[in-house]
Amino acid sequence: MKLEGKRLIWKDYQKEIPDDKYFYVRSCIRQNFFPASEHHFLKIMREDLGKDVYETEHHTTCGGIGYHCDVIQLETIMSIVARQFALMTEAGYKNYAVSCITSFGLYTEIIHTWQTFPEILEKTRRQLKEATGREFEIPEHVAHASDIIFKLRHEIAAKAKYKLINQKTGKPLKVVEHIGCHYAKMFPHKGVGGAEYPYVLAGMVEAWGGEVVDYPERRHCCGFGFRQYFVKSNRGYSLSNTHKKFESMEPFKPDMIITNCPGCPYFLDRWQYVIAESEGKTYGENGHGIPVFTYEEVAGLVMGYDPWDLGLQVHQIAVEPLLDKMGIPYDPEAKYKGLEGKDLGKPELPQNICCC
Amino acid sequence: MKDFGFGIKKSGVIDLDKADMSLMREIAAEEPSFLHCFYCGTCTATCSAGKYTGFNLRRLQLLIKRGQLDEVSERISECMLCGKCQWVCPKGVNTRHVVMLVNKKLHARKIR
Amino acid sequence: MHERFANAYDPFVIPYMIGYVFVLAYLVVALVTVVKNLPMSDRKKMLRHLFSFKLFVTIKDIFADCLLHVKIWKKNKMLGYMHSSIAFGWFMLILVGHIEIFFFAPHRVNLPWYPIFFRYFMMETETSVGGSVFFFLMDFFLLMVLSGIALAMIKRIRRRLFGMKRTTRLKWNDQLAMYSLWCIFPLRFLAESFTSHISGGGFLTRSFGMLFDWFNQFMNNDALIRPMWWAYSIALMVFFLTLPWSRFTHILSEVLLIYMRNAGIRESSKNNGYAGVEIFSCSRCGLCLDPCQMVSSASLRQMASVEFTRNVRLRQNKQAMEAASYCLMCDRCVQACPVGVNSVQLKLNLKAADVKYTYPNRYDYVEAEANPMDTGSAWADILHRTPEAAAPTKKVVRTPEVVYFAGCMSHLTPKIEQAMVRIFEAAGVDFTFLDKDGGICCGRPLMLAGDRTGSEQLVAKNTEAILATGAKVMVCSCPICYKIFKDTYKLEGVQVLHHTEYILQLMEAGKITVRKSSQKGVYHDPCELGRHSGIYRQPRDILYRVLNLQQTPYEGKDALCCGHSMAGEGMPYKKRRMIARDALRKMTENPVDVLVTACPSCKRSFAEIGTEEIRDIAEIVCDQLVTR
Amino acid sequence: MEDVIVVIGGGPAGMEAALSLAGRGHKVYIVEKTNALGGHLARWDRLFPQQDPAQEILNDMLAGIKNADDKIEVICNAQVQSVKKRMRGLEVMLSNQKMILADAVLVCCGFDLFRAERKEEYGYGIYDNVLTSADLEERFKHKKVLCADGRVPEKVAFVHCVGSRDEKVDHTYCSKVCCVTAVKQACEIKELYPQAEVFNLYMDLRMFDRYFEQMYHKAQSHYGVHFVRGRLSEVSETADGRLQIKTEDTLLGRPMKITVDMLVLMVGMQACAQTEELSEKLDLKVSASDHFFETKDLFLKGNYAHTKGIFLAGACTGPKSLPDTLQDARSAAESIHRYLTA
Repeated sequence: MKLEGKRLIWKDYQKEIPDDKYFYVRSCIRQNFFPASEHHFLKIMREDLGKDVYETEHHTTCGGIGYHCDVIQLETIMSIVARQFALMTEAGYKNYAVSCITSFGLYTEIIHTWQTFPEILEKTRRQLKEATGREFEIPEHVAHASDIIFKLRHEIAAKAKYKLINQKTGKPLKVVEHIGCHYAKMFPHKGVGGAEYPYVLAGMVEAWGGEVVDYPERRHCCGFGFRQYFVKSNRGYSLSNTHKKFESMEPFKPDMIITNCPGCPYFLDRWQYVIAESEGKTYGENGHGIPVFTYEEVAGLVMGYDPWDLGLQVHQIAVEPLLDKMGIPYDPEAKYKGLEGKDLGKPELPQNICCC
Repeated sequence: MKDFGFGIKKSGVIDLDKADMSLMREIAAEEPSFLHCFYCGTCTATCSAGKYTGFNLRRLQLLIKRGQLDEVSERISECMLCGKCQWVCPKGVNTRHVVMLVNKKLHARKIR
Repeated sequence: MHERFANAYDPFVIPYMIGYVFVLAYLVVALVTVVKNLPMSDRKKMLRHLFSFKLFVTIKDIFADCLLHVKIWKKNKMLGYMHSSIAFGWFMLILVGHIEIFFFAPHRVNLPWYPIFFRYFMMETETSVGGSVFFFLMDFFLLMVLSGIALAMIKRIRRRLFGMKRTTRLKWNDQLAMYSLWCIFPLRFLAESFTSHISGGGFLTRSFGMLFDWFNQFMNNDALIRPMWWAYSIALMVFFLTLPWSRFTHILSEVLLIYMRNAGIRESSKNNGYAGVEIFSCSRCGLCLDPCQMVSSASLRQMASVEFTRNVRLRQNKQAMEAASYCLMCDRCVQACPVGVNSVQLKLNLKAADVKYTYPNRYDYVEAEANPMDTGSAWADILHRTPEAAAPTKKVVRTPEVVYFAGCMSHLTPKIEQAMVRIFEAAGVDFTFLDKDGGICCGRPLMLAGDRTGSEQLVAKNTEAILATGAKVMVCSCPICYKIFKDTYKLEGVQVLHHTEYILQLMEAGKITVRKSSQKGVYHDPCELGRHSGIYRQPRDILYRVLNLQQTPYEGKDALCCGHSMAGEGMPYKKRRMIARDALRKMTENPVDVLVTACPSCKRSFAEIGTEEIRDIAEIVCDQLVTR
Repeated sequence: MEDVIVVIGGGPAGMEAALSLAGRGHKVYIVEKTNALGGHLARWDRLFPQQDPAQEILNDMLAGIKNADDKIEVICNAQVQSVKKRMRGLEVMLSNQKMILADAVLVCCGFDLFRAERKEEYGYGIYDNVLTSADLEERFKHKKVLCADGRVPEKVAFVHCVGSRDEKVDHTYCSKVCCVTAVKQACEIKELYPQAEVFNLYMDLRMFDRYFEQMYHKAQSHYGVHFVRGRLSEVSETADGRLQIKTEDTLLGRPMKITVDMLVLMVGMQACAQTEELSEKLDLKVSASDHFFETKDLFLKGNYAHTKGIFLAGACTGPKSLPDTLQDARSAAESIHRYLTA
């Protein structure tokens, strides 16, 4: 592997990412799956890095799930997106930060469509005006939240308490990065590093001391795939996709996975459990799985936030082995304690995969 | 093991690293013209059996070369050995011999 | 005549006796093995033959074939003389030798070595008439054998004198046996000559003995006598000991073969005891080499039948299988074999034994009960059948006189099919074209490849379809199909005809008339139609009426193979082509306008080679039809 | 008075045309931008279809040029600065300030190899064991083709049509020589390492010229090269430094993956980097579809540029094999001779 080769390619896929003044939109599903991720993005941005990130409770879904499940028309979705942008315009922002890569992909696609076909843009403006009375401007910059963390990765590294380094061996942790299909595969130039050798997460890993694993099925979908997951009879395809990825990364013995997308960490995390329970196969060390994180969680860990405050107890795959490697202290007793020490109850333990 | 009502599906991908190439080698050793095929499909088009069933000698020969023997063993018995394919083959492949060898060797491996 | 030694024994008889006992034991074991590998019915036939009058015929046959080699005489006189002088001469030496014992030393009849070394143990003290007759006879036959052996030696160098382009190459075991055989008689001659001043001798041994006497005066008397007898005995032993692994087993097994054949035993579908005798009866004379086109046209000498039988015998299964899969089964070698070894059947059986798989309901994808009358083609009907059409409401509209089965190969030569359809129409025959839109295979190709159960399943499918037509006559265009329809199918009430036979019938019945063209043509007999089915006359009778038919040296049983039979699945295409090219060249040595054949495979085979016009007999007839 | 011709480019086409023109009594200047004659030929080991050593062919041509040194002047490390029309002929100014008054100019600037890095998914320049056909040829010269870690490759895959017949890189044309070169190199790998398994991933096998089909046949039957009809989709590195490649076996209609030790990209031809510049200086037309120079027609004026006195030969007017290039050069010489003697 020649890193210079990749750097040459990364050069071709640079995007302009403002480092401040963002209008932030959340993901529909992340708050359920990884409840503390978005919270910590805002916290790190505002409190640790002192950035201006605006958020409003009036924003809605972008419509991406409906779009990818083929249940909502594009025209309708454009109006929804236009309304989001109107909220931004009204709040006086020009930079749009997106928490979800499916949304990010959709925004990119719609803006591209509007730029290519101005009449559609006009139609959308008209429809939004008629429906809501609002007006909007297209954002000057649309950044995925990970783009912003990527941009600020060195600032975070400068403030880091922990590094992606195995404290026992002193060697960098081996990290699988997974950027998700909708981040750059549709519009490679809108993603940091392009689609073939994406750099957005790899840059964070590098900056925080880890080593990226480039494994053969790196480009492959996590297995979410919308229709493949939502319809139960198709769920085997979803599982098979994930299985394929794990089979491919297994020989590299990764310590962790860092992800970019709302769905990916969920499926990479939960399907490890299903594979273990239905096939008896586990991919981590000593019967564990490979812990899966969102980039915000990794940033939070590096910054020294308490793992349980980062919501890591809701992961299916136990994160403790990784915390041990990084030398992050944690209180096992506090794992299933909520706010103010409220008992969340302990989950039932699976048979084939070690979860604590 | 737990049943979730769904499971890992068999991949349609040909994994050449795990493919069983032994049949190909054995046949090529006994019938060298097996390697001459350039997959024009003339054999399939003229095939007496192919009129009634999905028997496709071009495909079967290629499947053997890719080590995918399941479909081969399912279908190879359908050949009537009439020899039309051998006549029309532009590369002079001894198709009848190939079919006989496949039958014999699959039987020897107890696949059929 | 007097005995020289009271004990009638000398140690030099030991080697001979070792060989003698060995060969006897071998004979017993071989006979038991053969009989054990025969079905009970054949064993009974063997026993019954022993007490039938036909035994005399058998004895005559054995005498003619094994001793006089009459068949080889017919082929070439030199070769015939060579074989019969050795075989018959040796036989007579043994016979006369035994008579001599009866005459002069009847009390020694029970000593097996006595007739062999007679001249050493017995001496003639005074000349008697009986003695000189025997001396003469023994010397005469010895000379006969010696001349044969001299010829055999010459044959190794100049085989063309014997009408052979090729002869067998010998392996070490055959060489050892052959050289020991060659040594036996010269050594006997020397031994008897050296002993002749004591024991007496005939015109040959005594004359040479006298020469030796003169020479002997310079050195110690008689020093060479016993060594010569030793050498003679050792040569016999070596020959006997190597016999089971050499080609000379044929001396013994051919006798058994003739006996068994005359007892009514034939090749069966399995290589059993009879096949074993056949294989051991191959004398490796090499007469099958020249007719074999694999050898003559395609440099595939190792595939010849003579090598095949040898490989079977030495249990070299891989080589034997390869030869079987190369052989085109044209039958030319079988025709040439003086012993009558049916090597083609042996190969077929070997192939069949190698097919160990069977598939139940293998061809059920073909539905055979369709009504061929609806569309004029049985199989077309099957293809377009809907569930309603398959219901038992179907009704037979008419029953045709003739069902025409073109065969798979004819689909690749559509001119033959067209010609046949036009001939049917011209003759006003009510016919159905069974495989008009493609049918199923007749089963002969599977059979020739050794897959007998597969073949049977196709036969069953076709039988159903043919019988369903109700026709009383079936005409086929492909001799490959014809052969199996005729031999294997059980088509009761249906007369199976090749189109050569059928066209001739139409002509003779005046249903079609033809005019003769001035075209010069030769006829190529397809193997499956000619040698395999015996149809030689009909095509010629047709061709005399439609063109100027020329003769080639390759008519009838001497016809060549086109190289593309349905056997020989292992033979590379290039080799087939060499055979085809050579055959075509030979047949068109005297230029003609057209080469006519009666097989789609032969037609294609020759047509692929070159510029000569190759046509099927049906096409020629069709062209010359006089339409009313 | 002898006519003067300036040949731009000292590759096979330029050299052969110069020899041909000199043979007809003309004075030729070969302007070569590098420091030596030979072009791509100098980088090659053996030539299809009969494995002739490239060096021998080149040496023969160089010897010819040396013998004709009264007629042929080679100017290396020089490029054409400008070409101006004069009353009679053309005034060619070179980068070394030398000025030549030419009666005709022959452009033989050849081709560039496709930059394999542009197909990012193939991993050239990223994965150690991904080579181009030119890299492999370099290794054949040393009779040693080893993996990056020094191992003898057990499995080698060749990818046809890299940078050819690919709208995504704006090369919609076929480069003509890659198929046969891939077959040649596959056989050479088998000659070097008979135990190696070789896979050729092709879209169509374009074995159009004399002996090509025989080469293909021999590759299949004698060398046992596996031919897979399908284009490479992506390459990635496995844990042990090998390469996992993905394609579809389109003849089976099934995706396929293979792990190989070495991947060879059959890079196609593209118009050389100087095309644009030369087209401006010499007023040449460039084809919008393939970016090579356009000739007056494809038949009788196949070596004529649209500008009077300027001629074209070799791969600068589209991909050509070496024999075709040499023929084209001789034909250009004939065209120039006719033009000058008319």
